[in-house]
Amino acid sequence: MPEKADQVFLLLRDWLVGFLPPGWRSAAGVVLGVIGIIAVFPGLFAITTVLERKGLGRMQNRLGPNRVGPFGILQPIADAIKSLTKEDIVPLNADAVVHFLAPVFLVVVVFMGFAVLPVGRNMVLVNMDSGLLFYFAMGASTEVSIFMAGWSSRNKYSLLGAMRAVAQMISYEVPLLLSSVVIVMMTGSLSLVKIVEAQNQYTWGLPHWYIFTPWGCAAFVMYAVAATAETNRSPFDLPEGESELVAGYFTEYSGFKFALFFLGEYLAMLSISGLGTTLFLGGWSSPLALLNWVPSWIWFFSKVMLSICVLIWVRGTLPRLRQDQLMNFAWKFVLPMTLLNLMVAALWRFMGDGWARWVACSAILLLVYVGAGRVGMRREHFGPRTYRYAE
Amino acid sequence: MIQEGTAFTPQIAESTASGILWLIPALPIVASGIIALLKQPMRKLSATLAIGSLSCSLLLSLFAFGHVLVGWASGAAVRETVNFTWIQVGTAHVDLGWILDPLAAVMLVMVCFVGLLIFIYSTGYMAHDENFTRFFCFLSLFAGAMLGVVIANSLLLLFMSWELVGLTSYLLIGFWYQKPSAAAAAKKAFLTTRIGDVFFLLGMVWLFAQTGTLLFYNAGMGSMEALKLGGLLATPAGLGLTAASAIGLLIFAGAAGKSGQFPLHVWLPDAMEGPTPVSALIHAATMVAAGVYLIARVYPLMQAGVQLSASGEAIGSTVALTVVTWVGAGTAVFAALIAVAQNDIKRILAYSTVSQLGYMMAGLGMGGVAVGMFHLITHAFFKSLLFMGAGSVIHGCHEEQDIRRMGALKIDMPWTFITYAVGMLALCGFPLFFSGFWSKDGILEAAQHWSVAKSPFYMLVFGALLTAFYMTRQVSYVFFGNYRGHKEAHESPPVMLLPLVILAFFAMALGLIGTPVWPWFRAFLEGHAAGFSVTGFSEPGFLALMATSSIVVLLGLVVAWRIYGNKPIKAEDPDALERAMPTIWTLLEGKFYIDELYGATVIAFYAWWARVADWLDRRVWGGIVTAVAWLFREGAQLSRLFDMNWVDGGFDKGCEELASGGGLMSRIESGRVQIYLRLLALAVVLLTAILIWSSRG
Amino acid sequence: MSFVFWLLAAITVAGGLAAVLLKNLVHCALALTVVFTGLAFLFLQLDAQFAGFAQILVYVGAVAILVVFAILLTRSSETPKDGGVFSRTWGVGLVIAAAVFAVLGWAVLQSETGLPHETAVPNVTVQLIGNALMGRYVLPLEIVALLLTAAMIGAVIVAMHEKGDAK
Amino acid sequence: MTVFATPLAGYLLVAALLFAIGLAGALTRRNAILVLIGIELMLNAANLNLIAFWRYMPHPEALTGMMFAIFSIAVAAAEAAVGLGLVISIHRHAKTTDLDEMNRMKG
Repeated sequence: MPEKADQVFLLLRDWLVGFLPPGWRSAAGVVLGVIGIIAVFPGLFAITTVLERKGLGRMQNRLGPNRVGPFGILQPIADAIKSLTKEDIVPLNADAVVHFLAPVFLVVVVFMGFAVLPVGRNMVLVNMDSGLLFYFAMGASTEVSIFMAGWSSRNKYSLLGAMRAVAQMISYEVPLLLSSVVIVMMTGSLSLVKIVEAQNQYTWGLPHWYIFTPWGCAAFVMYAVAATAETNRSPFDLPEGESELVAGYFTEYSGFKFALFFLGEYLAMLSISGLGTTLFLGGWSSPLALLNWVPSWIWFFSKVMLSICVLIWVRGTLPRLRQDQLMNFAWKFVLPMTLLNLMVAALWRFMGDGWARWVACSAILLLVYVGAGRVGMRREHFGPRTYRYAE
Repeated sequence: MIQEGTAFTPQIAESTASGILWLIPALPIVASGIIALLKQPMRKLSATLAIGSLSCSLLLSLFAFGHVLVGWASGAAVRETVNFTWIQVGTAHVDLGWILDPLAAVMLVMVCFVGLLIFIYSTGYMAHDENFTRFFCFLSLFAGAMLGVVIANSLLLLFMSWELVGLTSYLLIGFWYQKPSAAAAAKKAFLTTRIGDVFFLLGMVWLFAQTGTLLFYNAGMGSMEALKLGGLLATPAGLGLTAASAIGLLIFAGAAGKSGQFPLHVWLPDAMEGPTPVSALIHAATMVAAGVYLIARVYPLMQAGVQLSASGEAIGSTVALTVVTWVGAGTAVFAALIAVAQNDIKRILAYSTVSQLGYMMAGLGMGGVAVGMFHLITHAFFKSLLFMGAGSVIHGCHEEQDIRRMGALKIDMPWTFITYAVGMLALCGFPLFFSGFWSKDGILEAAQHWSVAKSPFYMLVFGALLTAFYMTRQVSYVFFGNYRGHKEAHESPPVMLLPLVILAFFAMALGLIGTPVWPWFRAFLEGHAAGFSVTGFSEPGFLALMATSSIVVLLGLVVAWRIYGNKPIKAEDPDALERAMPTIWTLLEGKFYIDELYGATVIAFYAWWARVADWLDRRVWGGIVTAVAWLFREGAQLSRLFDMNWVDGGFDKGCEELASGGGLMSRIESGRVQIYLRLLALAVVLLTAILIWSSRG
Repeated sequence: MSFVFWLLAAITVAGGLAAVLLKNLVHCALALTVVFTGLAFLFLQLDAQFAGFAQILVYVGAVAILVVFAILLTRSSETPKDGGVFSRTWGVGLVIAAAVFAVLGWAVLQSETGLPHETAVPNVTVQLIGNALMGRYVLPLEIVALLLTAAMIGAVIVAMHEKGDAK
Repeated sequence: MTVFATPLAGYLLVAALLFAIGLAGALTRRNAILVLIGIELMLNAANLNLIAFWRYMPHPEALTGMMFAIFSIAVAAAEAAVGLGLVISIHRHAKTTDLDEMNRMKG
């Protein structure tokens, strides 16, 4: 019975596809999968928004949305209706075409990222041999759309926001990649499915998730930081810092396009936490061997939502950085740390089994992370900001 | 007396104790390295580092000591060595190594313990010095080096540490280098010991040449073991000496240099320019004892070739040992005499140190390792006690060192007084309750039974008398009578008193391990069981000996007390003895004018030689150099003329040609990228076309 | 010669034309990204997954952004005052380009008969590529790594404010 | 809809066309950045060639062409970085990115 519950969606798909002539089945299967993704994740997006608004409300000692529906849980629907019915304003001297293309492109690219995430046992749209690479390729492409949005709306806030966003995303893409490469090194494969399966083993009923190894843990910390920056979440939310530039690159957007941007952002958040879950938290594998009967997709989604909650918590807690601090942090701290972690992982690989490598690797990492952390985050590194134009 | 070496059942087996032995010197050295990097204001940290590392060493050495003790208790005398090859040149190889045997173990514990106490004491004494950190850096470097000397199993390693010790002593004597006197003293110490060390080096090289190894013990192949010693005895060295005794003498010269034996003693009193803890640590307890320790180490060599009676008693002695004895005894009396007429509290102690070292040497020469070492240990304790007491007196009297400007301090600083008194009695060898008595008795006994000559015995007895005399004089000057200083004296802080108390305790207690009733120490060193025999006292003539020495000591005390005791005197008026016999007094006060003698002979000669060399440099070599330089300059002039008139013309022509040619070519260089790109593209077109044509045909 | 290929080719070429012809440089850059993406998909057509994704990651993610940054930093997005975005002697350039194309096309058509026909799809896993990179091609890899480092540092140095330069 | 005897030829022609376009851009535009864009186009055309040959020539598992392409992508990235850096610094000094005005190095 648990197997059935686990594979319920696949069974459903096959049953539906069964009605079609054999030639079309595979294609139809893919289509169904796409539909599934397009249906599920926006749903999660809706949940996330209300979760975030209420959570932040609690953290800031207020109620948050509480009018629409019981406890305001129907708020997202109201928002959707509102943003769909709003007038769509395009600035007079904006670059209309680009201005239109930007949000569409963003959403498309973000959705494509989900194609390679295994959301459950055998539940992945395309089991690509180089899935991770694909994911990062898609992630990189979002920058273009953000730039398009910022530049096309002919507004200095938008442009500044876009520039900041792009610079920040490029800077944090490097540590993001490097911290994931560790996992690739260990699994010996870029395929996310393989990565999850590599983590889906147990000793004494405890899972072999990568976060439970020294290098994995370190990489996870760095990944978390980089991911937060990559999705422009606070404390890295300079690109849309309300206090500085009205709403960053989508200042000039309204109505449906604005909604698309909003959607895109939250989807990016979901997908990047999905990737983190896949890489470090064992994807859809259950945290305890004896909980294996619980359907795998439940595990995946609960992990994702958990990390989303952490993101919300962080947003409610930390103040915003300054641009130069951001950059310093990326290049002078996070990057070297990930590189070091790479070497430690190599060391781990070559020390072979046994407790020795645990001691050695954890010792190195602890030493350097704590020590370098203290030194690297000293005050003077965040001195007065200096600007560089090419005037 | 029992033969060392033979009594031992050498046991090379590696044990953790000997495995980790190297850590003992390594820790303080590392600590000093770290301290050297610290900034000046980081006083606490540096002190903590130094003390911490040394206490770790102390623990380790206690562990090692315990290991040896256990081994000894179980019958097998421990001698564990760890050797390794340092340099490999062809077939010849120089080995280093360290050793763990009773001798080393005892020394380790002593050095660490006294050193630790003195470190603690210095935190108080140097509290106001702005170079606190530097001081501790040097201090713990010294400690490390000294421990290195102790554990060395290779004459070479020992020599390295030996030199390191010399260096640190130089640094520490000259610690207050602002004072010209201190700087001079440091230099003097360095050079004087160097003289000894040169001989030492010679001896070492010779030994290596003869035996091919510098290891002391190496499973029968060491230079201190029967095999090689036999070889040494076989080879004659001229002057009727065997190589063994010749090398022994050379090494002893080195020892004499460090331990301030007679001709080379001059540096030790001057070394008192250094801070008092330094004097206590280096120039009383440890470094100066290094010489004695060295002799003890190479004792088999010194003793090689002595005939033995059936009972293992040595009949007669070797040349080396005889020399050691005579020098020692001579120094003992000589220094004691000088000490009588000194007025600087530390100088008196310094000379007494010299004379006590003489005792040790004599003890080694006549009585064997145990006797000398026992006195070394006890002396280390009570002499460092005395020095630290003196330090606290000086501290209390606001850096006043002249005993004529002190007095009546027993009221102002009672603790210092009590401990100092204990130390003084121990040094005098007050009967029964003080360690000095037993150790000195051991030496006297050995002297009494010495089969070569009797006069050393009498010299040493006389020395004992003098010792009692000058110590009493000093004490009564310092602590009794009326206060003759200017500023009010005050007691020192507890951090300085605590070590004093501890040392005082040991100055009394240590005697117990060396009484004839229970000669534990000797037994331990010589590796046979320690028998407890009440009959120890009633050995033939021993009671008489004890009586004599006690009487002598008491005599000295009484006489001195009669002369100096509790008299209200002024700082200016001359010394009682001086009134009695002025000529001798002046001679003594002038330290027999040894320094002046050296100044007139050796130093004068060197000065003259330096002048000659200087003259040579200026006139002869300098002249040649200038001449050569002139020649070259002229040559250069010539070639320059040649260049200007002949070569350059040709070059100019060529350059003009090139320039005009370049002008022609530069037409193409329009400076516009796209033009170049076009040319490139055209080239591509042409090449491809040609390719295709060729492929078609 | 599938339909997909033609479609992709058309998109790519159109993007290329746009990239060189459009007046506004930012539009050019965006067209350039179109070209890059099209090429990536062509790579996928050629069963070169890894190369395709690398193409997107590097070109769309990095190079295009770089170009855009450069455009904005040098304020060359607004068209020059005198209008013309083409150089005075653009005709010559065009002719030469045409010549190059003619020659290349000619070459292709010449050798077409000799070209190999449809072959089986090579199954090249990322594993294989990785092994090759770490094995046979490790030296070039290292050199490229060095080159990239040098290029990065060089670019920073070149583009940085000189402290001394008088403004 | 087969125009050519082999699929390879199609890829080659597309590559050639791209190359020509890039070259034209590099030759005719005035803006330095656009010249760089043209060069990028040419590089990509070359990459397409390499991949195509890798795919259709014998022994694709030897990966020669593929590796060539990957390395050339890396090198292209470096080239772009340095080139744009140069353009920026030139712009700083000459206050222009117009190549017609950049002829200060004429001989």
